Amino acid sequence: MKALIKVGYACNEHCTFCHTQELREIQGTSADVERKIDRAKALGHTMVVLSGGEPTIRPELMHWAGRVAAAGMDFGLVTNGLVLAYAEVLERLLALRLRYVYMSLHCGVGETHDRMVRAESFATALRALDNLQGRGLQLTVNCVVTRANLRQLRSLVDVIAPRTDAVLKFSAVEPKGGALRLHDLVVPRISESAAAVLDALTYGRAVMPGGDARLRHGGFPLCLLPGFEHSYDDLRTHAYWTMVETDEANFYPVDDRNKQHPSPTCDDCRLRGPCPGLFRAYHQRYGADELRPQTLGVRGNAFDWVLEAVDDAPSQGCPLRDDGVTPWEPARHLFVRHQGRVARYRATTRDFHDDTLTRAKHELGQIYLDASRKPAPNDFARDLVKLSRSEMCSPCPERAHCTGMFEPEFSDVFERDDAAVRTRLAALAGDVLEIGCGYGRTTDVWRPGLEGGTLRYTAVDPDPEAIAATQAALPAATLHCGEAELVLTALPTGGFDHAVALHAWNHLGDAVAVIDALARVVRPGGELWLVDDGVFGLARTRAQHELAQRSEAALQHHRNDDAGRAHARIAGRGWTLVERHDVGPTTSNQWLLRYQRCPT
Amino acid sequence: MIELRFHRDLYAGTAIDSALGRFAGVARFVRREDGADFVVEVHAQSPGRERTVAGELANFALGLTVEAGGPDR
Amino acid sequence: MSESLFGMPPANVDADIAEGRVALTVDTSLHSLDAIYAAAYAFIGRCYVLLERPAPERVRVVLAPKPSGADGDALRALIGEFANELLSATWRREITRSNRALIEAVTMQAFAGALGSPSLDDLEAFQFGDEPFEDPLGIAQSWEEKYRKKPRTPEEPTE
Amino acid sequence: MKLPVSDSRSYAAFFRFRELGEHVVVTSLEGEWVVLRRDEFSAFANGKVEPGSDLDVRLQARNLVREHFDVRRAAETMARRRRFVHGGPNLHLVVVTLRCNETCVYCHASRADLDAVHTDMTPEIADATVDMILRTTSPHVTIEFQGGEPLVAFPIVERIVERAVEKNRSAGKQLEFTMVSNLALMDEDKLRWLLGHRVQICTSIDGAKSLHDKQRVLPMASSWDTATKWIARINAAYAEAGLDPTLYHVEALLTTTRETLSRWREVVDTYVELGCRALFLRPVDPFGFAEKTRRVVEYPRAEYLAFYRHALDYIIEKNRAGVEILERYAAIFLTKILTGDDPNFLDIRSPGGAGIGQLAYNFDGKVFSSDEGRMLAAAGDPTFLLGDVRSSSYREIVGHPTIRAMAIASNLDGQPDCIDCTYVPYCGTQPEHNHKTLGTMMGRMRESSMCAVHKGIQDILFEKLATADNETLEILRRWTTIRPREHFLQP
Repeated sequence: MKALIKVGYACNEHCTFCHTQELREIQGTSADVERKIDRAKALGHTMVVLSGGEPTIRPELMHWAGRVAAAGMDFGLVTNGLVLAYAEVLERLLALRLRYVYMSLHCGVGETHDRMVRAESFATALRALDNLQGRGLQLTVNCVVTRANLRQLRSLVDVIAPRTDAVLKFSAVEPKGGALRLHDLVVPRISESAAAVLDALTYGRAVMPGGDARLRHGGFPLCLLPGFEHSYDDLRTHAYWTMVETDEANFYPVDDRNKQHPSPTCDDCRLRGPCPGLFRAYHQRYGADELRPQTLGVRGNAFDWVLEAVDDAPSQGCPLRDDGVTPWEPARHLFVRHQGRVARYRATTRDFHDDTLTRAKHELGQIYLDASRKPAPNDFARDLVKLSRSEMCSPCPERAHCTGMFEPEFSDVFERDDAAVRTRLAALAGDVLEIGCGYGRTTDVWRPGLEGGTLRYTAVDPDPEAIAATQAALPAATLHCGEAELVLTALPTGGFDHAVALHAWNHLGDAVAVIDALARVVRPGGELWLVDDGVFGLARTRAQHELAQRSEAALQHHRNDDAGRAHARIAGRGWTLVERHDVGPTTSNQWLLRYQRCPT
Repeated sequence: MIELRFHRDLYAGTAIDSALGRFAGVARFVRREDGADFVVEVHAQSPGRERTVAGELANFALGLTVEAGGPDR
Repeated sequence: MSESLFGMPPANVDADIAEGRVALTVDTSLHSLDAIYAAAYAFIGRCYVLLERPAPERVRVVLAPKPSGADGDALRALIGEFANELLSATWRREITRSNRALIEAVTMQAFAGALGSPSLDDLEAFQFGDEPFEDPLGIAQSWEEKYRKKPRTPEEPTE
Repeated sequence: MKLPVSDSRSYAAFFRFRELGEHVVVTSLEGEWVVLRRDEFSAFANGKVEPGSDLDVRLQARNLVREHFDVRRAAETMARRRRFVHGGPNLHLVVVTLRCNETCVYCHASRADLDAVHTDMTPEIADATVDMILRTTSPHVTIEFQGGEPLVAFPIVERIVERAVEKNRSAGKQLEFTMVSNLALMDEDKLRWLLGHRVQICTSIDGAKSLHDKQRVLPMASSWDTATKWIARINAAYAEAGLDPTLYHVEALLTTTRETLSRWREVVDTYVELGCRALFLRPVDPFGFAEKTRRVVEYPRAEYLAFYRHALDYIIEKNRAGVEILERYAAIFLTKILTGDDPNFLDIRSPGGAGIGQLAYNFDGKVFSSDEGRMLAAAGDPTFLLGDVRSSSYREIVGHPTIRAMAIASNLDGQPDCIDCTYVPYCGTQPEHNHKTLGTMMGRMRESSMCAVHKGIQDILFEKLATADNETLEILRRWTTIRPREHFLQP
């Protein structure tokens, strides 16, 4: 866990694109930096990384490194590396636990690099890079892609390839500071720069010893780098937890608020979780036309908060508030208080974007403690304990921006919500069509109607074993094996009074096609019941988390619609909404939509 | 559009640059020089917002000029 | 539209009531630029403040209250208050200059008295042996120190 | 033979003057003073004083004659008046909670309701606060508990007292505790503990019962009845302990609102009846909640000064009738005027006490220049925030740039108007007040309500000094003698 401290913004270079260009005169005091180092230790960080501006030009550099080491933490630098060309400086820093260097080098062609940083630096930077080889450092060479170096990225691959300790990263330029001021001169179109980066990465994959493992990119929408989706790199992949700007008093979690996933372009993209999206300023200027969202493909609908620490809860007061709430991520940290103890969890998942995590946690209350020992809980009522925001947060003025304290709530929302739906379905009569019957989950719902002669039941499922299991349980049922959108074409027009899809909607390959087909096979006035699950998070121990990671349970969701998004797809397609239940803090993660087939 | 004119005798050029950087995200600015004046055009969605942004920008530039001990000499 | 405000000399004070702005034109032979800055600075919390140079030896201070919609009376009160603050700043500057020794002596003694000498706690934080490194090549100089004075700097990108 | 004195430059030493009816008050650079008749002043200013005359002797005695100007004496007097600058913060206000059981029309303290337990100071912050306080360079330390209502968070008060006493065994300060409470939540156990730990108890009394209950609203009860019941109880306890009742009794604080102005007689009578020996006729502050209710409680300063004059005259009348009660403003200024000493009242000194004479500690660990600075922050203006007891060092707090600016801003030697004011040797300004009311820490004294009050009171006092009979002068002089209440010093 790294903490990033920006010590001030002065620099011995003056990059054209520098995003802190207008802050160059701001310098943090030494005492301020010292206090931040101490605070990083208190927050449980294991490494302090200094950044700027350029941290190595500060005379206090050794003093700060010493203080970090004395506190038992490792030391890192975000730097242009020039000062590290002095071998003895590097030696002293290594002795003070320097373990991580994130160094800038923007081109393999010296003149281009120097023109970008507006200083004669290239030779010095290479000397530093050579000094850094073979020292066991976590070493990244970062190249900011601007109009100036766009066509010369391969040259940098050639320079880095033989320096085998270094990982090479291409970063999109952020339209901020200098890059914003000189936007048209500096910032390339994202499709153009991504194409150049894709070319350089592909070239690097072929020529660099170590290949993919030494190639990264940052700030580019993942859809523009096909084949390198997993090579994304950002503060989180570097295990930064928190950072503090020079003029800030306390640490804040790292975030991506300067970037966005334009809606609706990115809404259904399966790459959204780890994808940086577009810089807001860029999107404002150019829109989202260059993006190529990946809407097909499977995805998960759950994520883990993994246990990090357990402490005794103080007898009074709030441990979060007393210590300052800002360093804890509202979405990704989770504090659970129970029986005099406070457990701290953190979600590192990149399957979902922070916004989705925040919504699941703070708006919808879809957080559960996994009390099972299974790779994937399948009996929610027994396996999961709902967590709710503690009463102690209610009067707190920090409530809105705090990660919050949560407590287990021993009410069985799953069984309750499930039972309510089952009772109502059991009352259906006439011709019922179920989409996705699964392994007989609902057979006991239909059996009384079937045996009593009030119900005729037809079901569709793509899994032959599911079909067999259902047939065994309900001999009178009519079952079809296949993808719903295909099977439905063979069913009679107006042949059904009710269509039901329980926990099937988000598994459908083409949900809209199924809805249109159902509009044909359900008679006018007939009903459609859709029940499905929203995204939820599980608080788990590390062992539980690892067990789940190793499990072979395949992802099956094609989307993660909630009631609102499902309805948006259905609206205007021949159905009238008659009932809607959204997921909320007092419910399980199950939502329900009920429609009536329009008369015509 | 609001046009602000900052006279070299009264404002530090670096202060204006810093102010423009600080406000870059909230409106569009066009900066040019006209004789002894630094001229900044402020373009925002509405006249009200332009007034606010122009006013805050001018205050910021003045504040930084004062903190810097006066205009560039 | 410029108009005069009741009781204010029209040669120095003009207002645009519709736009919610009022201005005072200051003679810099009477009030130094430092005093004008000091007075203007005290108003940037309440107003948008712009300084203009209508003529040599003149600075025109334009004030626009932040919540717009000030009427003539409010603008008159505002510019009056500014004029007072300007006078106060000019005078304070003079006084501070003539009383500098006394003020500094008292302030210094007050701080020496309140701060005390560094305690062991303060010394504890001081680490020996963390003196800055040698920088014979001038690498650790800030860009401004190294390049600003040079006539020729590497060019900005030309693309 | 001496040359005749021919012009002002060669007779009068540096002086400032102020016309006051038939009289002119003259003060010297270092704060010596004399009240002259107009003809005497004319002679003095024009250098027409007969050498050896009675007037010449009086002026020489006040070091106002250039030819006889005693530089050493002037320097010593000035140094004595500024002795406090060597001291460091001696007053430490600790807000142990924002919760309060009363709702006052003018509340400055930015109170919170009784269920807002998150505004209680935590034990960790309390400990860090004590540690910070005892790092002061001042040999005298007064810890004043404020709120909210401190009795609401009594365990924190206990903790701070116990820790401070314990830590003070090595720090060796002259340590005192004061608690400002409305007394509504007092009980015998708490009282026993407070007496046992020598915590001085102060309360607020706004006047007679009807006014007090109207301004200080206690749900379901009369705040007056509860407060006065406990004042009597506590005074009795002091007496039982064998302490001199003229010295040891509950002191009360008044907040002068618009309602109070016409009821000066009633206020004085009330304080006398309650056995108080001092009455502080403070005008209402512009800080905290009072801002919002200003229209209800505020009043022009001229009306306040008329009230002050009436009340002061009535207090003097009481004294002449044998009742010993003083007015605190008068006592502060008279001490400076009559004794050449400074009572180190932090809001009326130059430079002011912010940071270098006092500090305020909020329940959440934040440290402010003063309680006023804290109240401004509670209202959304953090200008006077200096740091945090948990993460800042003592020297960072006291050496904070804001404190430096405040020390300079409140040094009257650099203040327009003040520098020419006759009363400058006795006066003081408060940067927080200037910042709040005038938009600049420096302030503009002609527009300052605080200046109007200070100047107005000193006018009244000099008028008395010029015209009062000997008995009245004796009373005023008696107000300047401070009898230390040694019982409240921690042993």
